[in-house]
Amino acid sequence: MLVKVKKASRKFENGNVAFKDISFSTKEGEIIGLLGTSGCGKSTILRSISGLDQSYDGSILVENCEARECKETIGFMFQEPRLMPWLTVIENVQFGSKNVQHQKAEILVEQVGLKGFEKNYPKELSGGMAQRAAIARALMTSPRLLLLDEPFSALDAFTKIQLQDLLLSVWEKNKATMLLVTHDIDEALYLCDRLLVFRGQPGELCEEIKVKRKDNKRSRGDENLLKQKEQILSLLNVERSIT
Amino acid sequence: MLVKVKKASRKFENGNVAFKDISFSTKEGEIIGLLGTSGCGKSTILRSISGLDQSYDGSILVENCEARECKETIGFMFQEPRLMPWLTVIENVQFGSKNVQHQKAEILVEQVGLKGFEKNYPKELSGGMAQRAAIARALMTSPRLLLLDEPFSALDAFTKIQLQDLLLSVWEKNKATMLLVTHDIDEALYLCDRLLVFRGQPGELCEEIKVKRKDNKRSRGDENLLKQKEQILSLLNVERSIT
Amino acid sequence: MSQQTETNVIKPIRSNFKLSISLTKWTTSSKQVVIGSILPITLLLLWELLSRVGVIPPNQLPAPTVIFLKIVTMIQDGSLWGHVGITFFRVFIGFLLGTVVALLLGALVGFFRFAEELIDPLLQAFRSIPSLAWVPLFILWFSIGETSKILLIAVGVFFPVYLNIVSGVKGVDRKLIEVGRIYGFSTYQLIKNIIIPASLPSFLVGLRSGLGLGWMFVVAAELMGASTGLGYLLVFGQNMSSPDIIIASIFLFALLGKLTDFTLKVIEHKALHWQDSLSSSQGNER
Amino acid sequence: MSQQTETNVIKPIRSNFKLSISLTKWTTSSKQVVIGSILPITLLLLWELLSRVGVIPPNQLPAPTVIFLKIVTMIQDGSLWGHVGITFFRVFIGFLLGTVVALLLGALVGFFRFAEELIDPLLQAFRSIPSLAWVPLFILWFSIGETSKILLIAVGVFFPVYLNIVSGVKGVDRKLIEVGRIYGFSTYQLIKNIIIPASLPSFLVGLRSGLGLGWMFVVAAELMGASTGLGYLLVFGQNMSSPDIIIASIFLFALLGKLTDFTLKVIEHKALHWQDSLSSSQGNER
Amino acid sequence: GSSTTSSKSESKPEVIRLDYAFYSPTSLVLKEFGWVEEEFEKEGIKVEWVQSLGSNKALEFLNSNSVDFGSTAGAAALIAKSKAAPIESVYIYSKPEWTALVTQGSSPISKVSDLKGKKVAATLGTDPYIFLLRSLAEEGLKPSDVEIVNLQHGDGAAALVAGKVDAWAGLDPHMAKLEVTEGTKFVYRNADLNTYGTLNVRSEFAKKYPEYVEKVITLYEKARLWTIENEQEATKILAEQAQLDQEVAALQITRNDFSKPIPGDTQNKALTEAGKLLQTSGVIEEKDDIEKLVNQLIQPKFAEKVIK
Ligand SMILES: Nc1ncnc2c1ncn2[C@@H]1O[C@H](COP(=O)(O)OP(=O)(O)OP(=O)(O)O)[C@@H](O)[C@H]1O
Ligand SMILES: Nc1ncnc2c1ncn2[C@@H]1O[C@H](COP(=O)(O)OP(=O)(O)OP(=O)(O)O)[C@@H](O)[C@H]1O
Ligand SMILES: [Mg+2]
Ligand SMILES: [Mg+2]
Repeated sequence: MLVKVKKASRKFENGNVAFKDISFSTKEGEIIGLLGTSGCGKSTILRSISGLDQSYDGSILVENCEARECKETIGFMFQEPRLMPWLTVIENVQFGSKNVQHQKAEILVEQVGLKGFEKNYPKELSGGMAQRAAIARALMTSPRLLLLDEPFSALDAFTKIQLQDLLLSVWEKNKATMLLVTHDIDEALYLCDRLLVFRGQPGELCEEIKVKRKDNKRSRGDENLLKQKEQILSLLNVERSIT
Repeated sequence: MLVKVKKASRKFENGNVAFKDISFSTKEGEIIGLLGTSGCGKSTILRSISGLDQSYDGSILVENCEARECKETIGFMFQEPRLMPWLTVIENVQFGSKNVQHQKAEILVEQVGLKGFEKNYPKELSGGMAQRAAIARALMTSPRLLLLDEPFSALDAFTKIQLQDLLLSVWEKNKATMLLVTHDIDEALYLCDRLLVFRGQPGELCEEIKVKRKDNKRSRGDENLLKQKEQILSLLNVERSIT
Repeated sequence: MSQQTETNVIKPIRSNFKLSISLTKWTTSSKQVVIGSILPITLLLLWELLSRVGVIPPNQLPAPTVIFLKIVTMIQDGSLWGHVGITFFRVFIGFLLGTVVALLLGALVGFFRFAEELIDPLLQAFRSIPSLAWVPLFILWFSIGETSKILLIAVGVFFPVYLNIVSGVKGVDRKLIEVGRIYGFSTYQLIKNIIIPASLPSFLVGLRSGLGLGWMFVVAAELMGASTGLGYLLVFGQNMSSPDIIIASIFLFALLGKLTDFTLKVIEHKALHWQDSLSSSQGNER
Repeated sequence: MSQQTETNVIKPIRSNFKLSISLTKWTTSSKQVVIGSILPITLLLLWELLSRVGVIPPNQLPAPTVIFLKIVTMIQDGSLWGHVGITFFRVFIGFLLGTVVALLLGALVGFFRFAEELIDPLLQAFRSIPSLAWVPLFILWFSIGETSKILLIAVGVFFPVYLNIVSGVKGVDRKLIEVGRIYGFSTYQLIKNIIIPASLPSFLVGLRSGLGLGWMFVVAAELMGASTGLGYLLVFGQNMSSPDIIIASIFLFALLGKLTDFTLKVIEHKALHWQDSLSSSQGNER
Repeated sequence: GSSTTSSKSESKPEVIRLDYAFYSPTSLVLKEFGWVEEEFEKEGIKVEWVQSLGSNKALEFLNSNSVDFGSTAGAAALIAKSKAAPIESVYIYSKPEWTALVTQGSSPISKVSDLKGKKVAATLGTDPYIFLLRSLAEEGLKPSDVEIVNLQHGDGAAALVAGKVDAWAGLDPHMAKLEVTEGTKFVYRNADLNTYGTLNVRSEFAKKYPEYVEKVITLYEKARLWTIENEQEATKILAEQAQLDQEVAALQITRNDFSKPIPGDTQNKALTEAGKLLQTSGVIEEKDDIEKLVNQLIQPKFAEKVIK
């Protein structure tokens, strides 16, 4: 699905401004990374695109239809797990699927490493486990537009890598358009085709970076990525404060 | 404050075992990093040390007193922000302080980059902003034992570095003992004196690593750290899955 | 897909708001008053019409105008203020008393398992004793003065407030309580700083339920030797077969109940503005 | 520091538990029954004693044994089952009816702002009309058969359930509702899959409050031409100046109310085991 | 023998609804023996019994078309009539002395004038209340000379026993009961100030089915005569139904005079007097014409036709 954001802003009732005059657009099946300092409006952009936040100004088109009126099913993984506390892990993963696909749910639960915890309630999960259950839930419906808000933030390096690859393998199958908010630059460079870097409060789009890869193939060891990482870090003003 | 854990285990009513037979101890004013795969019991260890989870087996001594009976004030930053939804940012930061220290609270709010958001309610904060408010709250009371559960997980690289340095500067002042759970190996190596690496489910302590630094001074560019990073990654079984 | 239904649902609301957002705040709330009056006024008109046509015989249910005149007469001869005033006073004091006791006991029972096991079963048994049944006992114990009336009303108020507090306290998120534990809060501090604010929504519902019951218990209370009061007026009307007095007092009950409840509702709205919930998000989206 | 107070608080509970953990589950709950019986039994003994000594004159408040004998007599001549049975039946049907209507209206009002503005003001006004005041109106509208009795009880049940549902629905965490929105849930799905489970704690309190009111309204209901039922028995006792009948019926009210409430409490416990709250964490820690 | 030769209406009611009340022993007898059912069964008319706990309830039922026949005190019926209730008093089931002024056995109060400044319990609008007002008036006292505490009958009895009030305008069977168990004494009694037990019928029913009104009165007559002849058994029926002690029930029965069943001038006079008093105390509105109301209320024609 195509997303086209044109001069979009969002001002809250209490005077906070989340983002201002943002414009970008996606290609079909593209994976786009959203990077930016904390509080610069990344989550709010995703909420606006998803149609949950309907009070933005400007225009946000999803498949040529204004986001606040769009009726397409999309996938959204929120910044918090948002599991239903009264459902077990497996029920949570199936939550929202129109038809019961028990087998698919079980496979996904196993893929995110929660086998054996299917019958646990959210209060019995660790932080990372809850996040993984939320990832499984987001992947259940195979939507054509997937919004991911810091999906791997509470995971250790090892688990993170496994789930990044899981995400890619799912993407290989149906080539959904993905918007991914992350603070992990390595992750962004490994997964995304293009990165949008935001800055400031209210957030503004300050740079668009096309990720260049050797042979156009994803590889964690790719040396091209290293250079781009430095570029991004400098964009985010990191260098200055390193002692 | 000294923490001494001896053959501690924790089994939940539903049969889950968080950790098993864990023993370690801290020195006064040491900063210890806890690393491990998701769900291996790190948060539960912190909860046991803090006295919140009283049903562990084995012995956990805090300042020579069994943790479940310990009455010392400690600081704990939870894995989630846990802000009181009915209090504003500044009120949340002051929450729990015995005597009102308005000025200190304001300085801390500024240091974590929330100036201008003092009067916002938690529902009006972004994920990272809520986490920063929680950090400020944990630092308010200047406790002699500080437990931090993934304190910087929702922050971008730039903000993260600032807050790491803030944490160090606070530590310089009163040299509190700190236990820090993190998934960011660079962070662990930069901040900690010693790292405990856990593995498995139930989690077991598989390695203790003393961080060696050039001239015993903290520096992000330190080349010694790079080597140790590789060692840790291999411990966490990461290498195997890198393509 | 079915998001369609949803947008249909939310839209009229939002567009209503668009209309009124340009007007002042006062207008918004006056618009609410207008919408809220549609049903009562329709019902009143229908009733008046049916009475005029003769479908409803006046000896059974007098027309609204007749009742209105009755109330006007009572205002003119001054007796209305006596009835309303004393009943209002009794409900108010009884409400305060019942709430305070419910707050103390409710916090105790919600917080301490032992207190719950000790006290709660007995209280739950008392809860289903009807107001009329208390009357002979209260006359016996407290004679027939104001005390017994106020106490009886307090009993009515007590139970819903108590029940909601206990449930509210037990439903407080463990995560927040643990924050207090870490700061070494005493039980009192825990209750004051975490439990009460966190269970406030539940507490406020309890207050509103309790106030409603307070008004209900007035009639039983005023069976205990009263010579003024709305409940007295009601029973008087029943004993005198005067449908106009009966309906007038029912109307006054409804009016006063509505007014006091409205006050609580405003407080509720003010006190819960921090809630990140359906109601507040609707507010945001409008 | 003040954590001391806290540990003091939790310890006796935990050590109690240690004592009973080795016993079976049945024993744990029977231990609760024992603790819960301490107060009522003490009160009964005191009352019996004071009656025997003569402090409480028997014509005003007969001794528990006298009342017990009265109940036994009623059991033997079979009249008790008639009274209890019919009242139980009326409360049960009225409770079902009131709850269903409250559920529908409550969900509507809690969810749609327009429905709230339209219906809620009127309902809130009705809420404070005492049960006794409804009696003449109900006799008028529905005559004096079972229908009017059951409807009156349903009215009593309706209000607390309604109030709690509305507040529960409005208090549902916006975050969870948004999850449903993302999946394109229809309003019906939203209510069924998110709003109802999330507001379940509040709903259950409403049910328990409502049940209590159902029992209270029975007396008023059975003023409408009944010749059996506990409420009738109570009024009968009052009209006949038979304190033993009065107190026996109060006792039966308490007993039945307690039993039905206990059923709801068990359901509440079962339905809310997923809650991560004070009560469940106490359970964990024991 | 009831002949329906002069039937003005062809139709018959599907169901006849009567009330029974502990303050009307004849209604209990009637219900106990099932005579009404027996009579109307032949015609395929159903019979329903509804209990009235007091005059106010009986009137409420009559007013809302919940019963066709209701037993009340005469004055209560008059008050309702003044509020346009469509009822007629067609039969006198007894001349009861069910109310009097009562005080504790040890009380120094012995006559009505002693009540000045004292607390007296009564239930507003009921016969005892009217009795209290009339006894005070006889002594030249105003209602404001005593403190009238409005309590339901049972509560008033309890309050008297507990010493919370000085006197009580009592009602049987409470009054009889206190007399037996507590040894209370009368301050003042006067059977003529009681306003008769009247059987009322809804005007609509009387107009539509006059012969059935007569039939019911015939049945009441049967019960009345039986009661006079079998006082012992009547007492037993009352005691059983109302769960009273034999002694109390006997006392209540003896305070009923079952001799004059046809409503007429006596009742007219008594009610007119009561009505005027109620008018001065504001219960009946000033503008109402008491004599006209009483004439409309008391309809002896049915009883006169049946009872020779
Ligand atoms: N209340 C509970 N009841 C049952 N099991 C629990 C409970 N809390 C935690 N667990 C289990 O204990 C284990 C360890 O949980 P813990 O939260 O300590 O993990 P963690 O190391 O902090 O993981 P993460 O990095 O994902 O936060 C998990 O397997 C979890 O399922
Ligand atoms: N409901 C709200 N009311 C008022 N202000 C809000 C609200 N939600 C968000 N904001 C403000 O909007 C800004 C952007 O918030 P947002 O959650 O989009 O940030 P973010 O980029 O996701 O940050 P993070 O990386 O910390 O999650 C913040 O300044 C925040 O204070
Ligand atoms: Mg965010
Ligand atoms: Mg954790």
